Parts: sequence; C-alpha cells; structure tokens
Amino acid sequence: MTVVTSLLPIDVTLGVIAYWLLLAFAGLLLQNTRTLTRVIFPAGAGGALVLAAAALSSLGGPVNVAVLPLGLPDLPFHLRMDSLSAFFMLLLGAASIGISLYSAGYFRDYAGNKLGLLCFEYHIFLASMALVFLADDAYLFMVAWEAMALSSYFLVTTNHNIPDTRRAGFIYLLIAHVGAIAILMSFGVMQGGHGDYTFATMRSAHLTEFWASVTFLLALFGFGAKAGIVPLHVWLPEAHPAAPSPISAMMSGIMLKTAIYGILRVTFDLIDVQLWWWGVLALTLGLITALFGVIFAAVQTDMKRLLAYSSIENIGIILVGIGLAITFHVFHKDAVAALALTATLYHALNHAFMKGLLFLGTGSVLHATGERKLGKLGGLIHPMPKLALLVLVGALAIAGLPPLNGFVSEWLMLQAFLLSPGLPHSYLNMLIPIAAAALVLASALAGYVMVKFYGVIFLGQPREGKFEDAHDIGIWERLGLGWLALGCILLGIFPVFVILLIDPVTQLMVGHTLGNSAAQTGWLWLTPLEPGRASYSPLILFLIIIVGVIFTMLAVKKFYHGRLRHGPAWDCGFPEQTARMQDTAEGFGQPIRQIFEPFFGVTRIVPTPFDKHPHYRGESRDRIWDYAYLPIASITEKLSALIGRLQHGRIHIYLLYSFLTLLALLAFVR
Amino acid sequence: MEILWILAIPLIGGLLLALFGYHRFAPELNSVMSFGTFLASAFLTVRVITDGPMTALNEQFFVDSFNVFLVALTAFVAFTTSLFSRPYMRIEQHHGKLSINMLRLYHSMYQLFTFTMLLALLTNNLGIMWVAMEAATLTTVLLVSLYRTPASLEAAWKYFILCGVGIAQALFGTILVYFAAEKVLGAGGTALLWTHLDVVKTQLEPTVLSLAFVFLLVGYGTKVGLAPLHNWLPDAHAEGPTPVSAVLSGLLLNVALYAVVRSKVLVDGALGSHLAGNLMMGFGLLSVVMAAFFLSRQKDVKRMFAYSSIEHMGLMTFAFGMGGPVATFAGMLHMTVHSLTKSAIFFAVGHATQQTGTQLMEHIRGLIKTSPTIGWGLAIGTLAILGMPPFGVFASEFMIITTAMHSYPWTTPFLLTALGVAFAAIFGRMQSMVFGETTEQPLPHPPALVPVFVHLGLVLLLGLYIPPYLADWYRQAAALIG
Amino acid sequence: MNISGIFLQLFQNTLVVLIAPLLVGWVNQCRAWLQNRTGPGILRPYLNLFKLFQKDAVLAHNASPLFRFHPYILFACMWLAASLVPVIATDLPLSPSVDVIVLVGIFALARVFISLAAMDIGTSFGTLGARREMLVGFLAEPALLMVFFTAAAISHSTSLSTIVETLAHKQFVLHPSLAFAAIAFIMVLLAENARIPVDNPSTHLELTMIHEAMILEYSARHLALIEWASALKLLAFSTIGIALFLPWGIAEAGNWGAIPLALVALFLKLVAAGAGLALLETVSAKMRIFRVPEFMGTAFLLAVLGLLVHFLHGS
Amino acid sequence: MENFSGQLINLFAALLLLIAFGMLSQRRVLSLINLFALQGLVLSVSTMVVAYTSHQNHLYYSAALTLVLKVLILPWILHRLIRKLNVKWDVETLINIPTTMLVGIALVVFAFNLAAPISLMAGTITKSSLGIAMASVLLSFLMMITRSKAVPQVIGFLAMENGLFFAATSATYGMPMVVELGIALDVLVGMFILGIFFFQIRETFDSLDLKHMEKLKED
Repeated sequence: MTVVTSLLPIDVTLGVIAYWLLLAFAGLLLQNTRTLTRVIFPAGAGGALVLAAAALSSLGGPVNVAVLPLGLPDLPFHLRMDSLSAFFMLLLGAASIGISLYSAGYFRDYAGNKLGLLCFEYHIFLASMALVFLADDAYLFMVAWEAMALSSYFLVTTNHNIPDTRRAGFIYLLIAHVGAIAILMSFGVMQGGHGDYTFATMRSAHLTEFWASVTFLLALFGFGAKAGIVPLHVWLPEAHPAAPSPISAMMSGIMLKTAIYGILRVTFDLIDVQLWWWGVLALTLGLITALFGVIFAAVQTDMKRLLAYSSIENIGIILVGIGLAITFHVFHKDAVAALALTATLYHALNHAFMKGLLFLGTGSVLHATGERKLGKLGGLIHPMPKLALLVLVGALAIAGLPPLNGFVSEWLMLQAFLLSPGLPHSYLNMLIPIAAAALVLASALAGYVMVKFYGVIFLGQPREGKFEDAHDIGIWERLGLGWLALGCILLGIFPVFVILLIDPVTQLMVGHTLGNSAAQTGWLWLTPLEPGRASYSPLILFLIIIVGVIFTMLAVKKFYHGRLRHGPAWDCGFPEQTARMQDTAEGFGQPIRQIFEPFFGVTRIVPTPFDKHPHYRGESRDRIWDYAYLPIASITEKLSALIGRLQHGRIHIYLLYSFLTLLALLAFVR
Repeated sequence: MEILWILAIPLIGGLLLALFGYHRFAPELNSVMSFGTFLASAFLTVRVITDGPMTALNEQFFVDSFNVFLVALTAFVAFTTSLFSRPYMRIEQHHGKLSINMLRLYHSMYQLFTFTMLLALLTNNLGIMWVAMEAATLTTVLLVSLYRTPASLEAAWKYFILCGVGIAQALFGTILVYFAAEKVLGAGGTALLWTHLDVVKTQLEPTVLSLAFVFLLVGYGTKVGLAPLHNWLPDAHAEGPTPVSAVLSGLLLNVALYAVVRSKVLVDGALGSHLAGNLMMGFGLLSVVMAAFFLSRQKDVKRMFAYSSIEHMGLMTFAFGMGGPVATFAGMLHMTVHSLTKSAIFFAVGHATQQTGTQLMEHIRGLIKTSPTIGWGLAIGTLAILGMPPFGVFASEFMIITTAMHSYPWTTPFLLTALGVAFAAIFGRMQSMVFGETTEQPLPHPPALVPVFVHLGLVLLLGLYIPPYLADWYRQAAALIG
Repeated sequence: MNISGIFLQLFQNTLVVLIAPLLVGWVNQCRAWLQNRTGPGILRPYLNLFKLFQKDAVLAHNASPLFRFHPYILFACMWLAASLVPVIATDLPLSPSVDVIVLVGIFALARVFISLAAMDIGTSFGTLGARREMLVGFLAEPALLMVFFTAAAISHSTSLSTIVETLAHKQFVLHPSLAFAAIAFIMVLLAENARIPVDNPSTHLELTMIHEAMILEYSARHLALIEWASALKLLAFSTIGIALFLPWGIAEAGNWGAIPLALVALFLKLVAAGAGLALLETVSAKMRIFRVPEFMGTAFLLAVLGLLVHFLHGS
Repeated sequence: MENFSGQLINLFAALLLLIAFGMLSQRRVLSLINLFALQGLVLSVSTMVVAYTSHQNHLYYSAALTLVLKVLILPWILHRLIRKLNVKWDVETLINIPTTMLVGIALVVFAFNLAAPISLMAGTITKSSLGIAMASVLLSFLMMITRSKAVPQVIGFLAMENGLFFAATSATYGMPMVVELGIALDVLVGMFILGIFFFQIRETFDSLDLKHMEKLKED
C-alpha cells in the first residue's frame, strides 16, 4: 500500500513511456500481424489508459520533478509534471486509447514485417509525445520533439511507393525541422546568457521586452510550423492524407496539440513578460488560419484533405483563444483571460476527440471501399450503419452544434469575446467584435463543410459503382470509435467537470480560475462568470430535445394510422434519375469557391458544346505555395548555382584560391 | 610499449600485404592486422586513462588524453572499415573493376595509411607529424586512382597537387615554429618536441608564430577540407573506392584537424590573443555555409556526402576556434560521432552503389524494398548526420550552437541557415534513394552491414547517454586544448 | 423556479405549438389581400396539417433511418426554440439553460439535419436544396449571432430574459446600434424562413427553390411535421424579433398581473409583424440564387456595423 | 670570415631568387629541368657554407642529401620521363610572361616586408635569407598556377620544396636530422608516384595537358 501511495504521477508516466518503448521493440521483433493487432496495440491502449489516469490524478496536485542520468553530461534529462503537462498528458492518453483500440482492428490485414515496423514507430511516436510534455530542459525537449517528428515522418511515409506520399513526407519533415531550428533559437534567446538550458533557468531569466518579443516570435514560428498556422500549414493537407488513417488521427488529434502546448509553455510559463501586441498578433493569425482552413476545407474533393484543412481551422480557433488570453492577461483582466484560456484548452481537448473520430471514420471508409475521392463515394449509411452513426456524432460535434462538445468550447470562446471588458486600446475594442464575427463565420462554415463531408460520404447513393463488398466495422473499430464518440458526447454534456479539470492549468497560467463561478449554480448549469450574464445547461437541453422527440413520436404514433408505402424517389417527377445527378463534392463546394474566388488559384477545364465526351475539371490550389515557398526555393537554387561556379574544375583555379587565401591571411596577421 | 605495437602492427601489415596481397586471404589478413592495431590502441587507452599522459623513445612519441582518444577512434574505424572492405572489394573484383595487383596495392596501402595516421597522432615531433601527414597523402593518392578511370586519375592528381602544395605551406609553418623555438630551446632535437614547446609556448616570439600559424592553417586546413581550400575533397571522395572514402572523411580529416588544433594551442600560448581562434572560426563558418549551398546541387551520392564532410569539419573547426570547455568538448564529441556516422553512411552507400551499379542518385531507388538493411542504414545514417535527435550528432551540434548563441550570437543565423539548407538538400535526395520503387540487382557476396549498425548504435548511444568516464576523458582533453 | 413557473413554461410551450400555424395562415392571408386575392383563409394551415396527417406516407426506396427520424428532431428543435423565447414572460424555468448563442446553435442543428435528410435520398433536387440551404445558412447564422451580440453587448448578458428585462424594464434608452441590428435581423428572418426575396415557399421551380427542394421526398406525417416545424420557426423568429426590438409589454418575472396584458400585447405584435412580413414579401421580388450571398453578406455586415456602433458609443 | 660567408649566403640567396624568376619566365621544359637542377646545386652549396660557418655537422649530410636528391636523381628522373613520354613541347602559360613577372616582383616585395621583422631577430648569420626563401616559395606557387601542363607544375612543386629547404637551412641551421630524412623520403616517394601518374595520365588522356582534367566540377 505504501508503495502505491509513494508512487508519484510522474513515475507512473515514466513507467508508461518505458512500457510503450518496450511495446515498440516487441513489435519490431514479433512481426506477426495477429499478435501485433490482438496484443500489442490493445496493450498500448492500456498504457494510454494508465497515463490518462496518472495525469488526471496529478491535475491540480503538486508539481513533480525528476532528473534522469541521461542526456548531456552537463545537462541531464530534467522532467517536470505540472498541471499544464498533466492536462495535455490527459489529452494524449484519453485520445490515444481510442486510436490504439481502433488500430488493433484497422491494421489486421497489413503484412507482418510492415506492421511490425509501423507498430515500432507508432509507439515511439506516443512515447516521444509524452516526453515532450514532460521535458523540463531544452535538450530533452528538442530530443523528444524531433523524435516525435521523425517517427511521425516514417509513419507518414508508410506507403512510400506512392510518389505523393514521398513528397508529403519530405515537405512535412522539412518544415518540421525548420520549425525545430526556430524553437532551438528561441530557447537560446530565452536562457538569456546563462548558458544553462534548463527551463528552470529560463523561468528565472529576465528578458528585456525586445528579446522577449524575439523569443515569442521565434516560438510562434517554430511551434506554428508544427501546428499548421497559415502560412506554415502547407505540409498538413499533404501529410494527413498520405498517412494511414489512425496515424492521421494521431497527428491531427494529438500531435498538433504539442505545438499548442509549446506556445502556452513558452508564453505563459517560460517568458516572464508579455506584451499586448503578441495577443493581437496571435489573434489575427488565428483568425486568418481559421477562415483559410475552413474555406479550403469547403472546396476539397478528397475526404482526408478536407479533414486536414478542417484541422487547420480548429488550430486557428485555438490560436484565437490564446491570443485573447494573452491580451487580457496583459491588461490584467485575468478573469476573462482565464475564460479564454479555458475555452482554448477545452477546444484542444474536444478537437482531439472529434478529429480523431472523423479521421478514424475515414479510415474505415477507405478500408471498406478503397476510395478516398468524395466524388466516387456515397450512400455508405446503408452498408455501414454503425460507422455512419458514430461518424455523425463526430461531424455534428466538429460543426459546433449543441449539445455536443464542439459547441461548448465555441460558446465559451464567444463568451470571452462578448464579456471582454473595455480594453485601454480603442483599436482593440473595435477589433474584438470583428474578430468575434470572423470566428462565428468560420464556425458556421464548419457546419457547411461537415454537411458536405457527411452527406457526400454516407448519404445519397454511391456516385460511381456500388459498394456491395463494403462491410461494416469490426469490434475493435467499434470500440475505438465508440470511445471517442462517447468522449464527444460527455465532454459536451458535462462541461462543468471539464472546466474544473482545466482550472488548475488556468491558475498556473494566468492566476485565475473559472471553477468557483462556473460551479456556483451547481454542476448542471455552466455559468462562466455569473448566472445573470450567461448560462448554458447542455444536459437539460439534451433532455428537452430527447423528450420533445419522444413526445412527438408518441403523439404521432397515437393519432396517426401509420400506413406506409415504399416507392421510387419522386424528385419533382423527373424521369430516369441516376446517382450521377447528385451533387458531387466539387459541386457542393462550388458556391464557396465562387464567393471566395480570390483565395484560390482556380484552374477550370470546361467542356465545349461539341465535346464527344464532355469532361469538367476544376481544381483550386493554395496560392501560398506560389507566393511564399517557391520563391524561397528558387532563391536557394540561384545562390547554390552561384557558389557552384567556384568549383570550376581547373586545378589552376584551385591553386589560385589557396594562393590568394594564403596571401590574404598573411596580409591580415601582418 | 603499446605505442610501438600500434605503429608496428600496421607497418608490418603493410609489408606483409605488399608481399601476399594477391592471396585469397588478403582481406582477412587486412582485417586481422587492423584488429590487432585496435587491440593495441585499446590497451594504450586503458593505460593512459589509468596513469595519465606518457612519452616514449626519448620523447619522440607521447600520448595525452587528446590524441589517445583520436588514436582509439582511428584504430576502431580503420578496423570496422577493413571489415566492410572485405566483401566490398570482393564484389568489386567480381564486377571486374579491379585486378589482383590492384587489390594487393589496395591492401598494403590501407595498412600503411593507417600507420601514417597513427604516426601523425602519436608523434611528439612536429616535423615528424608533418612527414606523416605528407605520407598519408602519398599513400592515399594511389588508392584514389585505384580504378584507373580518367575521372579517378583527375581526382587523384588534384588531390596530390593541392594537398602537396598545402602541406608544403605547413612545412614552412613548421620551420617557422622551429625558428622561433630554437631561440628558446636551443637548436637541435628538442625544439620541435610538442611536450617542450607546450611548456615554453608563452616565450615564443608572437610575430613569427602568427605567421607560422597562417602557414600551418592553410597547409593542414587544405587537408581538413576547409573552404576555399577544399576543392580536392569531393573529387577524391567520389572517385576513390568507397572504403577509402570512408577512412578519408572518417579519419584523415580528423587527423589533419588534430594538427591544426595542436598548432592553435601553441599560437594561443604565444600570442595570448584569440587570433588563431578567430581565424579558425572564420574558416569554419565559411566552410559550413559554402558546403551547405554546394550540397543542394549534387547528383553523385558520394560527392554529396563528401560535401557534408566539409560542412561538419567546418563545424568542428568552428567549435575548436570558439574554444572553452563546452565548445571543445562538443568539438571532440562531434569528431567522434561524425567519423562513426559518416563511415557508416559510406558503408551503406558503397553497397547501394554496387547494387545499382551507379553513383548517380536519380538512378538509385527504393533501397529498403530489396535490401532493407542497406536502405535503413542509409536512411538512419543520413538522418543522424543531419543532426536529428536522438543521435549523437545532434548532441554535439546542440552544444556547439548553444555555445555560439551564448558567446558569438551573430554566427548562429548563418550556422542554422546552413544546417537548414543542408537538411533540405541531403534529406530530399536520401528519401528518393531509400524509398519508392526499386532498381537493384542482388549482390554476389553478402554485404557486411554489421559495422553500419554498430556505428549507428554507438552514435545513438552518444546522443542519449554519454558515459561518465568518456565525459571525463573529453573534459581532460578539453582542458589540455583550452 | 417554482411550481407556477413550471406551469407558465408548459403554458407557453402549448401556446406556441398551437398558434404557430395561425401566424403562417395570417401571413398568407395578408399576402393574398395585398395581391387582391381572396385568400385561403387564416385557418388553412391547420387544415393542411390535418390533411397531411390523413395521407399514407410514401417513402423512397433507399431512404435511411436518418431520413425518417429527421422530422421529429426538426420539430423538437423548433418547438424548443419557440418555447424558450420569452414570449409572454421572462425568467421561465428553462430560460437559464439556453442563451442566445445556444438558440442560434439549435437553429443550426435543425438546418444541418434538414440538409442531411435532403441529401439522404440522393436525388438531384435534394442535394441542390441542401447546398443552397447551407449556403444561406452559413451567412445567416453569423448575422443572427451578431444581431444577438449587439443586444447582448447592450445588456451585458447573452441570456434572452436578461436582455428583455434590460431593454424593456430598465430606463428607456434609444440604441442606434439596435437600428442596424433590426434591419439585419429582418433580412435574416426572410432568409431563414424561406421567404421572398431569398426563397419562395410556393414554388417548385428548380431555379429558385431552396426549402421546398429539400423536402420534396417527404410526404404525409413527415411532411406535416416539417411544415409545422417551419411554422414554429417563423413564430420563433417573430417572437425573437419582438423580444429584441419591441419588448415592451412582456411580463416581468413573477409578475402575474402582467400576464394577460402580455398576451394581448403579443397578439397585437404578431398581427403587426405578420402584416409587415406579408407587405415585405409582396413589394420585393425573388432574387437570383447567386445574389443571395450578397444579400446575406449585407445583413452580416449591417449586424457587425451595429455592434461596432455600439462599441463606438461605448453605451 | 663570418660576414664573408654571410655575404656568400646572401649571394646564393639572390641566385636562388634569380633562378626562381628564371623558371617563372622559362618556356622550355628541358631548360626548366636544368634550372631546377641548378637551383638544387646552389641550395646544397649554400647549405655547405652554412654548415661550415655554423659548424652544424648534420647540415653536411643534408647538403649531400640535397645534392644527391635534387641535383642528380630528380632531374635524372624528369629527363627520363620526358624522354619516355617524349614531351619536349614548349610550355604555354595561362598568363603571359611579362604579367607573370610583374606579379612575381609584387610578391617579392610582399614577402620581403613580411619577413623583415623576423629577419631582424634572426640570430643566424643570414638575415635576409628568410625573406628570400618565402619569396621563392611564393614564386614557385605562382609558377604552378600559371603553367598549364603537368610536368612544369610538378617542377614548380619541387622548386617550392627547394625554397622551403633553403628556409630551413639558412634561417634555422637546418631541422633535426630525422625530420630532414623524413622530408627527403617523402619527396622521393612523391616523385616516384608522380612518375607513375605521368604514365597513367599519358596512357589515359594520351597527353599531359591538364586541360583534359577539368571534368570533375559543379555544373
């Protein structure tokens, strides 16, 4: 018993990490599909469960620290588990339970050796993410961070014989590495000349406003590259579709949050000063990212790309919350800052569940139909009703509809906007409502996107060919998806408990909590500040809707004769309906593309009236490629061409180089 | 005593192989000899760690913790390379690229090359060090031109002339040092002995030494491959047989850098200024940046990794130039991990090129399809050399860069940009070689990939955990260099 | 939250369900009069619903459970929405559980469901309707929310009761921001309730129809529920408008004496609103579907402008 | 006696420099080789003088070594090579001779004032020799740069070695014997390897013109 009590959460976490590494190597050695799927992945899920429990127990608890005798001689691995780490650890554990369970079913027909490798990378990936949250010195952080990037890179390139996958992997790791370099530089600035790279030193270091801003910008760049903040998002829509679906779920649901964690850690914990314009910058970037992401999501024709863009949108929303929190915190409106931060963290948690659920759903669709193009899918609700139901939950949740979880965090975010007290800057006061409007626009568009996503995949009829051999999901998939769907519902219906979980974090970050005000009218009512100003009771709402539905049904059943005939679709009396007459994804996105034309570089191939086989193609590409990335590439190209001329091939020239160097140096030291 | 063994074994080996090099068992003999050298060096290392620096043969040889670690490293990599070269050379012969006599030449020269490097490391006499360096060039020149192809001849010629001229400058520098030293130590034997010079370095004439350092830096720097004196390096690496490329960039460059560092110590002592350090930092930075941009336009795989060697040597030079315990520590750690990783990469590359029959990267595809070990070896090695955690290269680069941020902040943007560009260049090409559809034939002899993974394992270990005694060892060395 | 409160809540729930078709009937009647027709009579909608409930339901072959289940959800949502608006009195027991943002959320939920149901059969018209509906919706929703925000910013609260109490029972202040909001709100109302100029409830012309296109496949009881739901929606919007822009007369919490008066006031307001709506519909012409985004965009901008004006005045 | 020999050495030094210029300006390979032999001769004689005056006996050995190696063996090897490869062409230079001369003079000036402070403190009887040695090293370097064929380049290389050797003997009464021997060995081996090279290059490119060897480059 004493053993159990003396076991600190951090020890448990380390245990889980070690356990995951063990599983990784086991997977590498076993290489037997049955064992891997039936044993290793569920075992990994068990580890995740323990991790989540440990994190839960340490939320609000004392800070544990540990030092491992690894790493550099002068800089051993420092570990630290405070509420922020614990919260994200909880996110990691809770979401990865579902994903691991699902993987147990999903990978069942992978070849053994391939799967062994994948299992290895998968668990390394999990462990490294956990380490990122634990790291308390720059070296360990960088090691964990890059290990995460590396393992996920290899996971992305699992199907590397497809050229697009290779390209995706390249872009992904390149941007990740550039980001890592920026992060390293920000650490370098933060240690403020002590030459000591533990986070403790950074906390104690006092930076001037200029250097603090430099740090913040570097960190924003570095972590933004991982989070997919516009214009650093380009890897996301490439990498997520390329990866196997559970991996996409993991990356989008969890890995992006490590970047959020990093931003929060640096901004609120490691730097000792904040400036209001940081908040405005984050807010603006967040809004741009959110709108950009959702608009592009609306025109996608590949279901996983669509989800990837929607992830960009959600990251944008989260960033908006961070921006608000910073701004309010700077002006000492800590109550509202806490509200914004709560919304942020809440949304991060929600997104882990929702997006995990949806990506896994696409995985099952892909598995059943072998089709990723929305233009060919349709009507899957008939062959796979269970999947359809579970995915519907996710879709409604991410569309931000009550009473599910996506709505709660957006509600809190909007409250933060609305209850923003007068800030000293009039510009800010003007900016905030506009920002709110943009945010609302984005979340409304998310509804559009989700209707497109769900409707085109599951409803209607298959647009090309029938999916007779499409089978519904197996038990493991059901478990995984069910867990995540349940999370979406519970997080939506019992917000007060979640907020009580988040409180220690906000306490740590901005020194204020919602808990006492949120819970003052009981756990049933969510009242962020005071009951008079705003209140929301998702449970009651949920119950009323249920009651309303049941009541109506009963009434109809009572008074209606209930005669029912089946017939062909009427469709306004149009003859010979075919499935191809439905809107494709392309068509569904057309209005959005028309409205936001300038955002895209649209290329259309329109048939002439005389085409024998009329053929319409329209594709909209990301302008940022042309404006940001290609120029950089070409500049590097030119530079290296310039320098390449030096290697001229003539030995005389080489001798001349040495000669001149010699003379120059002689003249110099003389 | 061990010192003699270390030097004798490869010398004898060279002669033996010169006689029996055409025999079937020549490769095995080669490996055995290298193993013997390695054992001897291991014993020596133990000795030095236990009872400190020592000299031998009336001070003609000496070891301290700085050069002993290089000796151990050299002997080790030479041994593993010999293991690798055994199947590699057999395959080359099988492909009809090499005749028996060439093999004989190769094996004997391999041993002599090891000998010269160890001599350069162990000798106490700057003059002998110079002689050994020159000899190292001479022994490798014929190896570079082993295939007798026009390209290899051209490469060898450039190698010979450029390094010869460079080394001549080094001799001039040595003469100047002697010139300054004999004022203090008197003419005759002792005036070139490092141990004595080290004692009296503060009394040496500054102006002479600053001139001397310029000559030494240009001279040995040419062999280190510092830009803009590096031009022989990519050609020699690309055209010589792969084991030679491995030892060249894994070992020879280190030895040359060792020479530079030794002379830096003297000059710092004499000048009492940071002149030498600044010069080295300048060269280092220039090499890193230029190499990075060269990298992004390579087509030949060995050439590309040769440029990456230039980049890393630049990084080390920069580190030693910065000086101070941390940077020097990092520099030596980087020496270690770089030689291990780079030689491992060359092993993998060698077999890859044999399988695909070309060194052009656009024709190498999908290595991990047919021979996963080679493919993964190349992939992991490349990522390691690119400074990806958790490999040791990252550890040393982390220390170097953080020190630079601390004491020379203005250099960090250049370093990091260069690292980024290098990453983009190498990684993109590595990916296209390792992944994708394949174009390979199986090899006639089983490839030796144990060395690859041994090296990479060590590098991984060094990234995650540096054993205390190793750390102390480095620290002592760093203290010596200052 | 006492027993009488619960009673009042139940009363309002039943009331809205019952009078919703009446409002529709009244609007249609007014339109008929304005177009010099003798209209179908105010009670026509009740008869329609009755008729539909008599018919046999016809279900397309590949209708999924979602398709059959949807009308009930729609009905429940709209009923909830309508009964949560403080129509006759503020501070009903349920009102704290839902504020304006949630109200918008509920409308969004209903919209998403109806669009999904429309896509379910997989006919050309269904998907077309769903697309147009979402197109209208994603612009109408923010506009509506902005309108609410303006009111909320005035009364520093997002709960409807508080808003009404602040606007109706605190000292009388003219809020210029509310003027913008009101215009925006009316535009949103037209769009949301499938009214001219955005949509035309009484046409089946594929170029123009939105709402009708979505419910083409429904019949009998399902259709009846949907019709009833849209009637409820119209009522809900009208009452929301009333609560926001002419809240005077709505009874305060626990003030029983004011209830009858409130009922009368409500009746009069609804009559006026219906007439006004009919007038608007008659004088304006149906616009092309591609113009709709501009229309909604204008509404959105107006609403934001209102909010800005509010912050500008700092009131 | 002291300063006489000093003057003598300075004379030799001047001769050395003269020969270096001569090589720089020389067009024909054969005479280049002869000049190289002459330079070796001057070198060994001056070494003997230094040995004689400074009573450094080991310098006699190195003088003898120089005589054997640089006056007899190397020129002999070179002659044989040339006969074998029959390359008795005129050496065309990359930069025309007068320009080269001007650059050379500039180099000499540079070298002298570089060496000036050192020469001042040189305790040896030969003050200016260090500067001259440096100058001849730089000149031979220049020669290597300007010559477009393999053989002259090598001769330049060897001439550089001579300059170094002169620096060693005159400025510092010679390096320790073991080093001298090592250096000599290196030079000898290097020469042999070069010989091998010439043949290989010849049979591969059937010419010793370096312009065939510009394939390896960044393009």
